[in-house]
Amino acid sequence: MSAEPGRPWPEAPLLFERSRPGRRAGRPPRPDLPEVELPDSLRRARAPRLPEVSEPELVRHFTALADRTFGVDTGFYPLGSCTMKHNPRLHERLAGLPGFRDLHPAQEDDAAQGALELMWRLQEMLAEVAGLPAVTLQPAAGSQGELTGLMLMRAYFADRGEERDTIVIPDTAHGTNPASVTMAGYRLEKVETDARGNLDLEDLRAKVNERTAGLMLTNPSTLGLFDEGIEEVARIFHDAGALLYYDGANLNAVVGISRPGDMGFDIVHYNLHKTFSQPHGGGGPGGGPVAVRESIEPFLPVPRVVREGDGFRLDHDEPKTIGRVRGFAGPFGVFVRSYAFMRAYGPALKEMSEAAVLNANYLLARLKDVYELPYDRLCTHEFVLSARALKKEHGVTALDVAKRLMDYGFHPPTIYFPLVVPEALMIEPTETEPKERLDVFVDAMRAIAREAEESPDVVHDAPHGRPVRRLDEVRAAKSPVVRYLFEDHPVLVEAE
Amino acid sequence: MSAEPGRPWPEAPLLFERSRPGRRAGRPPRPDLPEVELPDSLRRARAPRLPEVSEPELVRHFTALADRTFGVDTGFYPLGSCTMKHNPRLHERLAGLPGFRDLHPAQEDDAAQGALELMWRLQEMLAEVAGLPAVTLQPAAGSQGELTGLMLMRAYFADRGEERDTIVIPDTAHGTNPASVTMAGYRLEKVETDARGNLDLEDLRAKVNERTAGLMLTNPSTLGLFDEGIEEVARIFHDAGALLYYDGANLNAVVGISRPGDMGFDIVHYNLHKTFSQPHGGGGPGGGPVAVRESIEPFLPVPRVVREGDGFRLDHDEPKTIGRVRGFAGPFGVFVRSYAFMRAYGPALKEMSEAAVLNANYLLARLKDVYELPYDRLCTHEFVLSARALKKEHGVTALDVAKRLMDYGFHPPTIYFPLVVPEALMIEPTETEPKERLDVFVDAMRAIAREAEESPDVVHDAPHGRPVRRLDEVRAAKSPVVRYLFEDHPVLVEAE
Amino acid sequence: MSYLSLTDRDREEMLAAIGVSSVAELFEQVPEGVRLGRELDLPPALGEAELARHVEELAEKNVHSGRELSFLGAGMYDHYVPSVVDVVLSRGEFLTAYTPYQPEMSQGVLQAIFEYQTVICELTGMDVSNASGYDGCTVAADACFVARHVSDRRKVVLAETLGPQVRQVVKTYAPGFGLEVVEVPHDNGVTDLARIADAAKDAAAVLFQQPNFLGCLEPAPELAEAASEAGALAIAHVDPMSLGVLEAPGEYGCSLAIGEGQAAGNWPSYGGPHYGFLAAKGDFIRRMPGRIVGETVDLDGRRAYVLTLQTREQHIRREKATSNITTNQTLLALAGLATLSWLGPDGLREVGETCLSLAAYARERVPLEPAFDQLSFKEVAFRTPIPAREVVRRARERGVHPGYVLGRDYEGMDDVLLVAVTEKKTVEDVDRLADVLGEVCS
Amino acid sequence: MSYLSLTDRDREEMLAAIGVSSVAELFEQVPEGVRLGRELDLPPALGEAELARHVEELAEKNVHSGRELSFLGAGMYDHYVPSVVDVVLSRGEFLTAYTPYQPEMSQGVLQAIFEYQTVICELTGMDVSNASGYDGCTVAADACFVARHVSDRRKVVLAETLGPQVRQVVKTYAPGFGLEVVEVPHDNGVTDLARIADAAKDAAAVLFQQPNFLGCLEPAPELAEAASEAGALAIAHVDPMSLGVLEAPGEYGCSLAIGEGQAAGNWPSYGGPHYGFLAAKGDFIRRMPGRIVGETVDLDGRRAYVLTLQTREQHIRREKATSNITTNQTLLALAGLATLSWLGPDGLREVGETCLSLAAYARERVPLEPAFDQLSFKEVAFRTPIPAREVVRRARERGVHPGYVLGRDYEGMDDVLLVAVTEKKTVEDVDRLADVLGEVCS
Ligand SMILES: Cc1ncc(COP(=O)(O)O)c(C=O)c1O
Ligand SMILES: Cc1ncc(COP(=O)(O)O)c(C=O)c1O
Repeated sequence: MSAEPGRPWPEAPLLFERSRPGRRAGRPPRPDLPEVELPDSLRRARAPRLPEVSEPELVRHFTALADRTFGVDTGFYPLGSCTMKHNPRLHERLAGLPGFRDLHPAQEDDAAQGALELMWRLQEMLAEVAGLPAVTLQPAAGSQGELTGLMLMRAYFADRGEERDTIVIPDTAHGTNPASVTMAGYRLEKVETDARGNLDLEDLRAKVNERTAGLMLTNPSTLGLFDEGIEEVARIFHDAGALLYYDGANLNAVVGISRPGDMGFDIVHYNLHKTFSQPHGGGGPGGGPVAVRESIEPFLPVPRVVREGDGFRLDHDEPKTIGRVRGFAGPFGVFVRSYAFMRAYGPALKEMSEAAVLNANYLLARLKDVYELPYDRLCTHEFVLSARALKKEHGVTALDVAKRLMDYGFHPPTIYFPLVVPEALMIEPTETEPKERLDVFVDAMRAIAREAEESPDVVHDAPHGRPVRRLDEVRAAKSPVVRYLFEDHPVLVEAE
Repeated sequence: MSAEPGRPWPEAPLLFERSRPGRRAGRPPRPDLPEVELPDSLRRARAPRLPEVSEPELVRHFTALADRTFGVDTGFYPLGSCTMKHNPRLHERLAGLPGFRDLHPAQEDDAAQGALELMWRLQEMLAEVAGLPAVTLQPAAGSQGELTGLMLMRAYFADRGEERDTIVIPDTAHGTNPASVTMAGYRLEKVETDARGNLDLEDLRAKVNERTAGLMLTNPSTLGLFDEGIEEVARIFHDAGALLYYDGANLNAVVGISRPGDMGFDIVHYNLHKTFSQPHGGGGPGGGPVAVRESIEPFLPVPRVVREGDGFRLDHDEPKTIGRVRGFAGPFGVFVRSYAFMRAYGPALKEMSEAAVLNANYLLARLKDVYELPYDRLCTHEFVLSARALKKEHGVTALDVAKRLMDYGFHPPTIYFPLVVPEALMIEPTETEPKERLDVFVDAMRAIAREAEESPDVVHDAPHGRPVRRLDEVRAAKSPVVRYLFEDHPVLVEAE
Repeated sequence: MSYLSLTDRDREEMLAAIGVSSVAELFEQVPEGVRLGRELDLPPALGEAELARHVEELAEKNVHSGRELSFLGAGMYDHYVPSVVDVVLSRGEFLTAYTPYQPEMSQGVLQAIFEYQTVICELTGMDVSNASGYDGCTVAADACFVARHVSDRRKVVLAETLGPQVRQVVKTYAPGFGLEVVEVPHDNGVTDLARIADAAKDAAAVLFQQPNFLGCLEPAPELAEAASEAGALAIAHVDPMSLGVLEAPGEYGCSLAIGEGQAAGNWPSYGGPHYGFLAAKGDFIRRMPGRIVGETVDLDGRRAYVLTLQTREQHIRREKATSNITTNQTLLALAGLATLSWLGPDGLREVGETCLSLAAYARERVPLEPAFDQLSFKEVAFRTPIPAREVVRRARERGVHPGYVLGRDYEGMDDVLLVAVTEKKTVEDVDRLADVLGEVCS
Repeated sequence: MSYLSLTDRDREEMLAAIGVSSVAELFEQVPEGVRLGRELDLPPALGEAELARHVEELAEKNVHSGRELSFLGAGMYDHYVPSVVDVVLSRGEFLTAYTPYQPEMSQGVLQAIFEYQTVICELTGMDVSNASGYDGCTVAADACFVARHVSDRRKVVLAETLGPQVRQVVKTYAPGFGLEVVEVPHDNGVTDLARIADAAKDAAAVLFQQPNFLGCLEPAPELAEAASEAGALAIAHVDPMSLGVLEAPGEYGCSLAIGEGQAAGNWPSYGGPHYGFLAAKGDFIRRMPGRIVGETVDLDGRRAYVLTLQTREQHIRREKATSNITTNQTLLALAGLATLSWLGPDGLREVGETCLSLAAYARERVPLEPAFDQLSFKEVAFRTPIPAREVVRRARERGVHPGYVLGRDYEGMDDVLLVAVTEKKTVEDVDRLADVLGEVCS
């Protein structure tokens, strides 16, 4: 029963609180065979305390949790850098076809030709988009694509007998870049962003040398700006014998317009769950294929999907490979979705990026008079505003604006990233939003700016219309409760 | 944008209001063939004004509408007479198997053996449950089952050269019964309910004669009471040469416990969407198979599913058949679900009815001290309370109680039916509800009774937590607006 | 497997609260004499995994449209069902809701039905549509019941080219309505105007189908006119997927328009569940059978939707109701709404053009005589040199189901094969059909 | 087909608002020299119906488990995926949400992850679980990264019976971590205690698998003890579906437990996407890689959930992060939560018992020598008289895929066939396998 009659959000007890001894849903098959004796040392002594619930309650539980979750299907989700576009339902049908869903990854190649063909065709299409010839589909996400790319650099230079230990990264970089650098065993060198939001070429020249293995760059950058000096940047690194890595998180801005390979990048990762519409599933799954130049191809992970005559097979023996970065050939279900997505657009994929950039610039044009724009340029598929002024004048922060947007029915943008912009609001509408949605979002953003002036408290106290209000995050981190503890579970909530 | 920031229910414009000229989602295949000339008299002059929306907006639209709809998956739905039990998700998988979903109904019998076998097995199981030998699966719902049953009576008596024109129906009957009687061309004779909620045998004897074709009875009745005199009732009709029709809407109370055929009924309909778990889909689909005695079998609708050796076929020529009551052999997808449901329980189906009756009696026991119980007996799978006292003392009606229950997170029970109980609240929990749900429902019902006394206004003004408050239903019926009228659409709402 | 939620402990506590000692006691109200003294004789219970496997094995025994190239139509068509339909069908709130008796709990489904009614009215050129009927057959009987009440005539006329099952259902219902049924034969595949005009004289209504069951386009406007002039209601049975290119019945004098909705958004599913639609001109609004959703406002003046005009319905009018229908086909109708909205006006027109073109191409390409010299929408009837059943048998051995044998329903048509195409078929598919028919007929 | 929503009119209005005359102008920031002067060379666009048909044709080319009776396992298993999983996967709110950075918008998915973490901890006997890793291979590398930081030793030991792909991934990652990898061979199918004890001496961690890749039950407690005594972390790679009957790693001295989640709630899907799980004892909480959800309260004191301990993560710690993972496998992990909750403790135990019994039955019934004289959970390795590849080829001609050829990964095992059973297999299925193997091996 709703503890507060009339409050539209029903209570959502934990599954374990819905549990009752002896209650159950599933009943697995029990063949008429003798039970097997196990030595006590191997036999489980105490049963795991899994929930004991009936199927009806299980369905209601997940339905209730879904109702407390906001997705692209629910509404506008301009989360910068995450490319939250529409995810076609067709893809769920296709990924669920028995021929794919029930196909064992160790199935013989001759009995998996359809799957192999799909992966091979996807590789070809991705290669064309990146302007680089060789693709591996194996990496599980963008971050793993980064790590794979760095391992490829290591293998490439080792093969040439070169000792290079440094990776250059701009101050606007996403956190995964430096983290990947460390995991790959490289040193980090930071480079500044100039006044127009491009890489600072002076700073760059000073930092690139014979120890430099390469650059990791997102272009357009996390500021949503295309680096106008990209050709010179590439020259600097290539002249130093170093490589350029392209973080594909922002590829949605330039598909069919400018290809990383043509920009001078040697290694590229794609985020299939951003540009190519794999639904993000509340955190994952994703896909992070990597494309490279001929010179780097020999080092790609195995197995590789190769064509032989009219057939396709998994090639496991590549002498120079870095090895394997995940199980099997990659997240196949993700490939089905991205393959379908690219086949739907065909050569018109360019229109996708054009619409994404048009939508972003339209929002920018209609918002920059009320929110500060640190880099006053046309943007690409996303842009970064600053709430610095609002904060100074009315004590309303980027966080406050984000929370208040919830009350207007929108998911907030990315905030406080990139770090170079104070009180950053990073807004990415994507190509699938209709103009009306953008207009009401503009209305909301402008209304909030007014509220910040006229009634800042309503903004500070936001959100008002969600299942919970703002959380005590410090408490969560100081004395972490990261699992249910049954009878020992701390009672956080007086109310209950 | 939410017109009222913080209000958790987003606006839900009509699809036609989301429409923009030239916007589209689907693009059908266009083969490279010449267009066909049609005479102007046949060629459409003005295009239908279907919505012009993109797929992303279409998905959001239906998602938003679903969020404004309450189902069994959302919570407790004790809508009396409707048997709102859990609908296993497995059934959706099974009905969606290509072998069923993509099977054309005109496919040759030899290429539809699996479908025919499933229907035949379902007939067999339903026959065992009813205690009658012959089953037709064709009727589309309970009401059509009723009509089919009455047509069978007509054919049966015509075949015997008997002139009978009257059907006897109790005052507790569901509205479909009298309506079906009229559509079947019969006269209606009403019979009273006695003080214990059984048929009034005196009244009955007085009304049954040689003009009587039969009785239509729901047993247990819509009061949720099993007719204790059913044997005598059957005798009265059979002695008069008349037939007994069993309205199966309440079969959920007696499966495996008492069979209509054994009670003396000659014709029975089942509601597959009640007892046998076909989800009701916000209004339908359903399934209303009919079972009959040997003597009536020759008149059943065609086609009939028959077994021949190890094979199955559709039998179209039955000389005495009443004909066909709907297309093909019936709502096959519904059969898949009900078949799976019955196979899951097997002989333990009886436990389903036992749990349904236990749940109902538990609720009854815990509520009858605060709400009036017109017939003070143990109930079966449902029971009827009266808010008459609440109304007299506090002006709180059954309708008010129903609306207030919404604020506690429950779907209201059926109200103002059956007609013989003033301010009726007809409550059917079904077998799939856990005790905790029943307990919180009891708490809510008792809380509302208190509120009726202490703060009747909060009850009168309910619901408070739904997307809309109470509606102006009179206005809806007085000047009906039953379709969107585009530029001519009346503006009902000042706000907009 | 069971879907019950009660534990033994729950049971004990509940029995105690009720004040009985066993569940059996609860059933003492059931007279000894009518109790089932034994266990139900049903096959053993199955767990979900076993049940799934068993039913999958049954499904595998069927030859569905993924297993052969099928040109079966004859009332059920394999138009493409777009994936947006899955959103409607998979949302538990739509799937597991009952009829929206409590509008505050069901605004979503009510609004969707209102949108469905609008789409049907737009397609058919009518003013009011109900929330759906059982299927394309029963809505014809419903329509006759309407005619029966607005006229004192006691006869309905059915064109013989109206679907055989539709006619059979009307004939099954008619006696109860006190209606006599007269059928008017076709002439070279279409209905004879003169004979319709004649039969309509003392008829309450005339029902015909466009495109008709034989795959031919009827002179629909003339038929409607003939009926109206004779004082009978003109009722057209139409294919929703044709109404992007074919004129709306409301535009050529029909009082009611009915049809089978399957083609628009439902899979064939061996015959159901699907939805039937029934729409009418405004004057018939209070005689409409079935649910109707109307627009109104709530106490705060917010727009809202509700089941309306319920005085027509059986729970109020009882024996005087306009129909006995309660449970209808809402979920399937909403799949139709999603499909037609996904297509939009352009998409629907394109589907129609594709059907017209492919049918014309089939007429040329297939090496058989067309049975009728008429225009086709998406079906063409061909004469076969050997019995059509045999043609079907042989073609299926080659992986092609060539179509429907009209001899199943029409005297003297054992050598007529009705071939259906939809936008899902390609030119290559039609070529393959033509080649196979060439082989098996020579 | 496109999924765009802008009309030409929208475009004009928007360009005007921006103050440019064409979309091209928006791209002037892209230097001439790096613009793609031509159209992308991609296959032509397809409408939904055509696209669906094309991809369905690709799917048809694969031989999936519905097309042959398959005993393939070796890390991916066809345990039953219950239909409640569909509820999780089909709800658009779960499907289309990003990582829950804004807790007020994502309480549902946050709570579900918290429940998942609890279930994983219960299964493994641990105190903390992350929200999932990419798969059962990468979590092994993650675990090594943890070990690398809590110890100054620069070596990890892998039992050779640990999945080959798991070992390969660790070897790919290790150089970057500055870790050396040592493998310890098996003896008659299980890991040699003495050699593990020896190798563990200067190792940061010892990784082994239970049940191991060869289908044998390892003396897991002894292995863990040997590792701990040598001052190395004991890390067990476990099968979630075995943990209803097999002891939890946390109970026999393991510091971390990792594994591939696919068996619990995900379809094989040709290798992904699935989820890897990683759980640990409490002392490692601030070294855990990946997302972790914690419980807290909101301003009104309502219980609420939030991503916590983010100082571990790359967007704050950057190069000092405990991992670079951001996108993980949440949706698949939630499918695991649904599956394990549907089974409950009894169901999970029953699955385990069924696997044990069927494996034992297969060992008896199959007319081949077991390759190892050890206990099995759900997989048994058999020696084949002819090359195992040939056995597979011949058996598949008879509609049975008899299993995995261990020679793919292990020297000298070209004549060893690894047969997997799950609770979905019946006694009759095993009989059929046995008969077919009898035929093809003689
Ligand atoms: C710029 C950038 N780089 C890398 C990543 C990491 O990609 P993934 O989450 O797929 O691992 C992200 C994800 O947000 C990103 O925005
Ligand atoms: C007692 C009774 N009879 C008949 C019916 C009609 O059944 P259906 O809705 O399946 O047509 C109902 C439905 O509510 C009912 O409750």
